[in-house]
Amino acid sequence: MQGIITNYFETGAIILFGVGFVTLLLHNNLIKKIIGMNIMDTAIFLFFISKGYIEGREAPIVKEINATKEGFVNPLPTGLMLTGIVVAVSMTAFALALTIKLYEKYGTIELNEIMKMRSD
Amino acid sequence: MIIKSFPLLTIIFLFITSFTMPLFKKDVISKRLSFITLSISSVISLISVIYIKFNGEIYYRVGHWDAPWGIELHVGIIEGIIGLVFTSVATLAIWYSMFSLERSMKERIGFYYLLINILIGSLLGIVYTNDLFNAFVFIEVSTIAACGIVVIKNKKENIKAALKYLILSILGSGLVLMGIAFIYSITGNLNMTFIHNELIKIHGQYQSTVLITLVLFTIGLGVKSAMFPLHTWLPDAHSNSPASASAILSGLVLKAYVFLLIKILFRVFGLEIISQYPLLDLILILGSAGMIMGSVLAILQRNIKRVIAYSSVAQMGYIFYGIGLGNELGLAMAIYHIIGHALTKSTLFLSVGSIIEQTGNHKLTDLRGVGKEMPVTLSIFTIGAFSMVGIPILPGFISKWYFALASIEAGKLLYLGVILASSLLNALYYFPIVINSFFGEENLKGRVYMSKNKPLKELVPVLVLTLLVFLIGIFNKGIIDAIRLDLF
Amino acid sequence: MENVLILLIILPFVGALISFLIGLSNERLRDIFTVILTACELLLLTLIWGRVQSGGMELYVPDIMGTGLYLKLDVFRYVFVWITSLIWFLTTIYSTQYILKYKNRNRYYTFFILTFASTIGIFISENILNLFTFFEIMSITSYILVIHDEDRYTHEAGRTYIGMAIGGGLILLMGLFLLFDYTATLNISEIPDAINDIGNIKYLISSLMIIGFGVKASIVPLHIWLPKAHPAAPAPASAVLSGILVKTGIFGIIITVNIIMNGDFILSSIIMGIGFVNMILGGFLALFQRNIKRILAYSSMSQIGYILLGIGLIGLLKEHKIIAIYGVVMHIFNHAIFKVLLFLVVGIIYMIIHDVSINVVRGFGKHKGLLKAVFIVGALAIMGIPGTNGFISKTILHDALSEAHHQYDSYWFVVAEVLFVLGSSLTVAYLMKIFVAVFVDSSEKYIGQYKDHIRKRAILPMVILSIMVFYIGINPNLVLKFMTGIESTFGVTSSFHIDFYSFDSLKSTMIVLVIGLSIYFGFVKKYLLKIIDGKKMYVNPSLNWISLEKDIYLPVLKAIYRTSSDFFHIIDNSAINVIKNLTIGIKKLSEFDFEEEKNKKINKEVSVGMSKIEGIKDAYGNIRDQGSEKAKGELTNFLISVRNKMNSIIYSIFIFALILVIFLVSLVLLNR
Amino acid sequence: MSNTVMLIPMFFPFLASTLLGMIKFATKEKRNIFVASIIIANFLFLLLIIYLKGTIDVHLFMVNNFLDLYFKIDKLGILFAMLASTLWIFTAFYSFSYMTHEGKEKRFFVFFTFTLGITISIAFAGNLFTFYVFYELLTLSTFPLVIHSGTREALESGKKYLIYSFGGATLVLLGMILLFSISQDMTFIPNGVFRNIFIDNSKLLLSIYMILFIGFGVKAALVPFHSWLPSAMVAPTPVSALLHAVAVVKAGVFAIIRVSYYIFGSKTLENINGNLYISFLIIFTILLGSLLALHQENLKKRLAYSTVSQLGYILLGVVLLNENALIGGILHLVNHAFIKILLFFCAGAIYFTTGKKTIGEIKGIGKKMPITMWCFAIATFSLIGIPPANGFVSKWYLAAGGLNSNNVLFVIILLVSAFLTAAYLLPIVIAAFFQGDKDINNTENEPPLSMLLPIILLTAIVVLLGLFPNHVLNYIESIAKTIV
Repeated sequence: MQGIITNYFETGAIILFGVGFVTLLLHNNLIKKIIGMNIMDTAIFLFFISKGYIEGREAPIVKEINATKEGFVNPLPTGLMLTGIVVAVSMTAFALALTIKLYEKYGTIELNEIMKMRSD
Repeated sequence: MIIKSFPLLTIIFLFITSFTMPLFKKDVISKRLSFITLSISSVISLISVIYIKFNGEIYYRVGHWDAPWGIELHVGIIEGIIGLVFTSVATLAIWYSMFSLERSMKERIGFYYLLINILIGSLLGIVYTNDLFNAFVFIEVSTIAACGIVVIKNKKENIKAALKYLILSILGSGLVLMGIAFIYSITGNLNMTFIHNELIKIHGQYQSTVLITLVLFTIGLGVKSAMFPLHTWLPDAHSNSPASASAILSGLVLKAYVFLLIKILFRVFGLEIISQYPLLDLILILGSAGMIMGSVLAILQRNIKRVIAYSSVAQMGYIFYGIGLGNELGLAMAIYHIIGHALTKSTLFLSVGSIIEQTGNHKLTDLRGVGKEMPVTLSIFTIGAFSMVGIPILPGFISKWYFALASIEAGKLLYLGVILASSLLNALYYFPIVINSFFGEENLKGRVYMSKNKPLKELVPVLVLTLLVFLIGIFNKGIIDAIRLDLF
Repeated sequence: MENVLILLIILPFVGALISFLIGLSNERLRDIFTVILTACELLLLTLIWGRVQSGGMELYVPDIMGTGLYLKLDVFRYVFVWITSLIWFLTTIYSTQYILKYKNRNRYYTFFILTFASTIGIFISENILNLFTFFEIMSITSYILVIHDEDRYTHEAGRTYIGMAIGGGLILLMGLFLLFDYTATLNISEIPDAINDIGNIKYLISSLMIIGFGVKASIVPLHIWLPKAHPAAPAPASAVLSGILVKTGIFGIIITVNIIMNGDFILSSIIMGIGFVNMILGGFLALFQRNIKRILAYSSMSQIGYILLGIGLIGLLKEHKIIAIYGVVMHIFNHAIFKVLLFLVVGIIYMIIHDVSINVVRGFGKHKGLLKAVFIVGALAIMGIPGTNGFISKTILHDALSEAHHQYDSYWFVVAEVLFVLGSSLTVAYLMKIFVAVFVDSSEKYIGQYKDHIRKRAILPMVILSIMVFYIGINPNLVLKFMTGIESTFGVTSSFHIDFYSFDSLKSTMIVLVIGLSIYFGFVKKYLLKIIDGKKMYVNPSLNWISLEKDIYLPVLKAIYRTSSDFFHIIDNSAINVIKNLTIGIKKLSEFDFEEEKNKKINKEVSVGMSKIEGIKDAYGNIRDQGSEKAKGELTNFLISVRNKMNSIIYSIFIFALILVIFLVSLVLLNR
Repeated sequence: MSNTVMLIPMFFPFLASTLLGMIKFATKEKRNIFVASIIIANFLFLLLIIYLKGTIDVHLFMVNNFLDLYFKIDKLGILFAMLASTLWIFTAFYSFSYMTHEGKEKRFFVFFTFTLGITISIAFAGNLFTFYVFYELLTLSTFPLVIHSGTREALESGKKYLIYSFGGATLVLLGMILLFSISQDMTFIPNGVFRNIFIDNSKLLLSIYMILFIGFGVKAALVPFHSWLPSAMVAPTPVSALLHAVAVVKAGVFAIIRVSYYIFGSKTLENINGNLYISFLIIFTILLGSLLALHQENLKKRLAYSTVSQLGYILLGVVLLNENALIGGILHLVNHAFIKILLFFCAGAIYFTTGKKTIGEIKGIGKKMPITMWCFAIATFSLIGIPPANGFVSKWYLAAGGLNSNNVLFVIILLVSAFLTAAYLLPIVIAAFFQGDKDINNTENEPPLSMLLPIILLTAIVVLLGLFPNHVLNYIESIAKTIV
C-alpha cells in the first residue's frame, strides 16, 4: 500500500493504462477504441516520464541552479517521449483516416455491425 | 572505414529516396527508383556481409555519440545475412511487381513504391539497431508503412484488414514501449549491450519487473509476428494485398519482429535470465500450437492466398518453436528458418500471384488443371511447396531436421511429434493443390498447354528466388555454422 | 550307365513336349509316337533289370533345384517303376482308341505323359525333396487329366482333388521342413540313423508326412477326393489314377513308416488300424454306389486298406517282416494290374453308351463274350479267387497277419482276422453287384455287339492284363523271383516260403465267397434293388448319409474362412478408417465453411473441392445423414459465428488481452 | 576421383529423361528406340562399372556427418540394381505396345526413365540419409505414373499413395533423427553402426527400430499400412508391375534390410528383441494379404493383395535374424520380383487384347491366348511354391530359417498362406483354361510380339531360377554370411 502511494505517478499510469485498455476492449465504436488506445499511450508516456523525474531536481536546460550532474533530472526519457508522442499522433491520425475510409465503405463505425455484414 | 557505415547508409538511403518519390509525377520513375535503390542496398548489404565475414562485427555509432547515449547500430554476421535476405527479397519482389502491379491496381502506384522503400528501410533498422527505443521507432514506422501497403488497394476488405492490423499493432507496440519503460527504469540504459551488462548484475532484485517486462516484449512482438493465437490479423492483411506486397509482408515484416524478439530475449536478457522463468516453455507451446493449428486452418481455406497466409502462421510457429527450445541449436535454426522461410514464402506468394493474375481465379477449385496452362510458374510453386513439406535438401527439410535434433538435445522428445504432424499437415494442403493443377483428366480438360504462361522475363525474379531457395538449402551448413558462431 | 536314371525321367518329360508339338500337326503320328515312347521306357527298364538286381544304381546331379538331384534305383523301386511303365504303356495304347471322341486330345496326351514322367521321378528319387518335387508336379499334371471333360461335375471333383492335393502337399512340406531342421539331411537312406536321436518330435514329423502322402493314398478320412475324381476322369486316366497314382502315396507311406521310422511299433499299429478302416469302409460304401467307376474307386480304397495293413505288419513283424514286405509289394503290383483291367472294361462300356450308371447300362454285357470274360478275370482277381494274382498277394498278406497273430498273441488279431475276411467278402459282394447288373441281367436295349466302336488296340491291353492275372496266379514264383531283393531296402536278408495252394488258404477263400455271396443276396439284392416306376433300379441310400466333405470339412473351412476374412477386412480398412474418422473431425470443423453458401452448392463443393482422401464423401454423407438436421444447423450457426468473431477486430483484442493475462498469470504462478 | 564414374548409371537416366522430355520425336518408333537405348545403355553401364570397379564408394556431396550424399556399391546393392535394370528393360519393351492404349506415352516414358535412376540410386545409397532422399524422390517420381490415366479414381488412389508414403517417410525421418542423435553415424556398414558402441538404453533403440521399420514398412505394404497398394492398381499395368516387382515395395523391403543389418546389425537387434514385436505385424500381413486376395474379383487387385502377403514372407525372412531366413528373404525378393512382374504382364496382356479385367470375364481365355496363360500358369505355380519353380526354393530357406529360430508358427503360417495362394491363383488358371463356352470361336489372339516376348523371357527366367538357383543362391549366401 505504501508503495502505491509513494509511487503515485506509476500508480496513476497503470490505472490510466487499465482505463485505456478497457475502453479499447469494451467499446464497439471505432472512434472510442482509438481514444482508448490514446489513453493507453498516454499512460505509458506518463510512466516513462515519471521514471525520468526526480523530486527536487531541475531540468538540465535550467543553467543557474545546479551546475553539477546530480542537480539535474535525466533528460533522456522526456526526449524519448516527445518522439513517442509524435509517433502516437501519427498512428492516431492514420487510424482515424482509416476509420473515415471504413465509414465510407460500410456506412458505420460500429464494429459489431460491421462484423455482421461479412462481405464474403 | 566507409564500409562500417554501410548499414546506416542503406537505411538512410532508402528513406531519402522514398521521400523524393512524390516529387516525380510519373509512377514509372518511382518504380524504377525503388528498384534501383533496393538493388543498390542489396549490393551494399552483400558487401557488408563479406566485410563482416572477414573483419568481424560492426558497431556503428550514429552521430559519433558514444554508446550509452547515442544510437548504436550493431551488425554481426546474423544481422548482415538477414539484412541481405531482406534487401534481396524486396528487390526481387519489386522487380516482379514492376511488370504486374499495374494489372491489379490502377492508382497509387507511386505511393506503393514509396511505402515499400520506407518499410524495407525501417525493417533493416529493426534488424540492425542496438538501441531499444530506436527499435521502437522503427517498429512504428514499419507498422504504418505495412498498414499503408495493406490498404493500398482501395477495397473495403483491405481497409478492414488494415484497421485490424493497425489496432493490434498499436497494442503491441504499446506493450513494447511499456516494456522499454520498465527496462529503462531498472537499468537506466537503452543500449542493448549495456542493458544486458546491467541486468546481469541486478536482475535478482527486480525479478517481477523482469518477468513482466519479458511478457510485455513477448506479447508485444508476438502479436506483430503472428504468434499463434494472436495471428488473427494476418490472413486478412496478407491475402488482400498485391502479390509482391504479400511476399514482403509475409516473408520479411514478420521476420523482422521475431528477430527483434530473439535479440531482446537472448541479447538483452540473456539465456541465463530467461531460463529462470518458464517463459520459453510457453513460447514453445504456443509455437507448437501454431505449427499445428496454422496448418489445420490452412486446410480449411478455399482461397489459395489465404492458404499460404495461414501457412505463414504455421511457419512462424516453427520459429517460435526454435526460440522456445532455448538451446543454441534451436535458436540458430530459428534464425535459419527466418531466412529460409523468407525466401520460400516469397517464392510461393509471387508464383501464386502470377497464377491469380493470369487466370483471374483465386479459389482452389478454379485452379485445377492450371499446371497445364502455366507449367513453369506451377513448377516454381511446387518447389516452394516441397520445401514447406520438407523434401530433403530444400531449406524446409533442413529446418525440420535440425529443429528435431535440437529438441532431442533439449530433451523434449514429445515435441518431435509436433514437427512430424505439422509436416504431414503441410503435405495435406500443399500436395492437393499441386496434384490438381498438374494431373487429372477432368482437371486438364479444355486447358491449353502453356496458354497462360507468363513471359519468361517477368518470371525471372521468381526463378532467381527459387534458385536462392535451393542455394540456402544446399549451403545450409555454412549458414548455420555462421549463425551459431555469432549467436551469443 | 548310371545316366540311364536321368534318362528315365527326361525321356518322358521331353517326349511329352515333342508329342505336343507333333500333335499340333498330325494326331495320328502323335498317337504312334506316344505309344513308342512308353514302349521305349518299358524296354529300357526291362533291359536294366539285371543291373538293378546285381546291386542298384545311384546318380547325383548337383546344382539343380537347389539341393541337386539324387536318384536311386534298387529292386524295391524297380518294381514300382516297372509296373508303372507297363501300365502306362498299356493305357496309352488304350487311350489312342478311347480318347478319340474327346476334345483337347493333344493336351490329354501331353499331360498323360507328363504325369508318367513325374510318377517315375517320384519312385526313383532318393532325395526326399526331389520326391516331393515330382509329387507336386504329378498332382498338378494329373489334375488336368481329372478335369478333362470340363463340365460342372468334373470341375467340382477337380476342385476337391487339387485342393486336397495342394493342402496335403503343404502338410507334407511342413513335415519335410521339420525333418530337415532336425536331421539336417534329405537323403532317404541317411534319415533313419539321424532320426533316432531327435526324440518324440519324430512322431510329429512322420504323422505330418503320412498325412501328406495319405491324401494321395486316400487313407480315411482323407479319401474324399477319390470317389469324386476317379469317376470324373476319362477311363485310361482313372485307370492310372487308381492303379498307379494312389500307389505314389503308398510309396511315400512305406518310405515314412518302414524306412525313415524303421517300422516303429506305434506308427505301424496306427497304420494297420487305418488299413482296416479303409478296407471295411471302402468295401461297405462300394456296395451302395450305382456308378460303376465309383464302385471301382471305393474298391481301390478298400484295396489300399490291404496294402496299409501290410505296411503296418512290416513294422509289427520286425525280424519276420520279409513276408509282409512281399505281401505289400505284391499286392501293389497285382492291384495295379487288375484294377486297371477293370477300369478299362468300364471304359469300353462308356465308350459305347457314354454312361456308367449301373441303372442305365444294366444288361449291356449279357451278349458280349470277350468283354464279359475279361471282366470276370478282373473280378476274380480282385476277389482273390485261387488261380488269379489277387489270390497270391492276399494269401501272403493273410499269412503275414497270422504270423503277427502268432507273434503277439493278442485278441486284437482275432478281430483283425475277422475284419480281413469281412473286407474280402464285401469285395465279392460289390463285384457281384456289377457283374450281375451288367453282364447277367438282360436288357432289350443292348443287343448288338458294337464291334465297329471298338478296335483291337483297345482290346489288346485288356487281354494282356488278363493273361498276366492268370499267369501270376498260377506261377507266383516267377514274380517272386522278379522281385527278389526288395527286402534289402528294408534291411533284412532272410527268406521265406509259402505254400500258396494249401488247404487253409483255399478254405478261407471259400468262406469269403460264401459270406460275400450271402451279403450280395441278403443285402444288395434285397435292400438296394427297388422297383421304381415299374423298373428295377438300384438305389443309393448312402447319398443321404453324413458326408465328410459336405457336412464336416466344408463347413469348418467355411467358418474359418468367414471369420478370418471378417477379421482381416476390419484390419484391412483400419488405417483408412482412422484417417476417415480424423477427416470427419476436420470436416465437422470445416462444415460451417460451406454452410454459408446455398445448401445445394455444398454437396458440389464437397465432392469437387475438398475431398482430400478417398471415402471422404461417404464420411461426409454419413455425417449429414446421421446428425439431426436441426441440431446441426444450430451448431453450424454457432460455429460460424465463433469463427467470424474470432476474425473480427473486437475479439482479436479480447484474445490479445486473454493471452497477455494467461502469460502473466502462468508465469507468476509457475515462477513461485 | 575415378570412383565418381559409378554415378553414371544413377544420373544418366535423369539426364536422359530430361532430354526425352525436351526432344520432339518425329515418330513413336524413334522415341521408343531412344527409350530402349537409354535403358539398355544404362544396364550396360551398370554391368561395366560393377565388372571394372567392383565395390567402390564416392561422397558426392558431403556437408557434414549427416548431410552427406554418399554412394557405395556393395553386393546387396548390386543385386538390387541388377534386378531393377533387368526388369526395367523388360518393362520398357512391354510398355512400347501397352502404352499405346493408355496414351500420354511421352510423359510416361519420361518418368519411367527417371524412376530407373532413382531406383539405382536407392540401391547404391551408402547411408540412410542418401537413401531417404531418393526414397522420397521415388514417391514423387512414381506418383505421375500411378495417376497416369488421370481419372477421378486414379487421382484418389494417387492421393492415397502420397499420403501413405509421406506418412511413412515422416516416420522414417523421425527415426532418422533419433538414430542420428544417438549414433552420429548413418552409414550402411555390415553389422551396423552399433557394432562398436554399446548403448544401454535398449528401449530407445527398440523404439527407433520400430519407427524406422514401420516407416519403411508403409512402402513395403506392411499391414495395416498396405491399403495404398491395392488402390494404386488403377495405374497402367507396366507401372503396377514395376511398383510391385521392384521399384516401390521392394525399395521398402530393401530399406528394411539396410536398416536391420547395416544400421542396427543382427546382434543389436537380437539384444533389443527388435524382431519380436514386428513379427506379429508380419504374420498379419501374410495372412491378410492371402485371405483378402480371395475376395478380389479384379485380377490386378487380387495380385496386389497377393503382393502384400508375399512381401510378408520377405519381411519375415529379414526379421528372423538368422542366415537361412535372410537368404530366403533376399532370394524371395528376387524371385517374387520376377514372378509378380510376369503375372502383371500377363494380366496386362489380357486387358490389352480383350479389355477384360475381372476373373469372371476371363473364363476360357486360355484357349485364345494360350502362350500368355501358360506363362501365367507357370508364374502361379512358382508363387504357390510348387517345386521345382523358384518360389519353392526361397520358401524352403524361409522355412528353414523359421525353424532355426524355433518358430514353428511362422512355418505353419507360411504353408497356410501358400495354400491360400493356391486358392486365389489356381482358380484363375483353371477358369482360363478349362472353363467358359466351349463353342465360341477359339481363334488365337495373342498380344503383340513386343509384349509377348518379355512375358516369355521372364517365364524362362522364372523356370531357370527354379531349376538352377545355385548361382543366385551362392551370391546371396555370400551377402548373408557377412551380415548375420
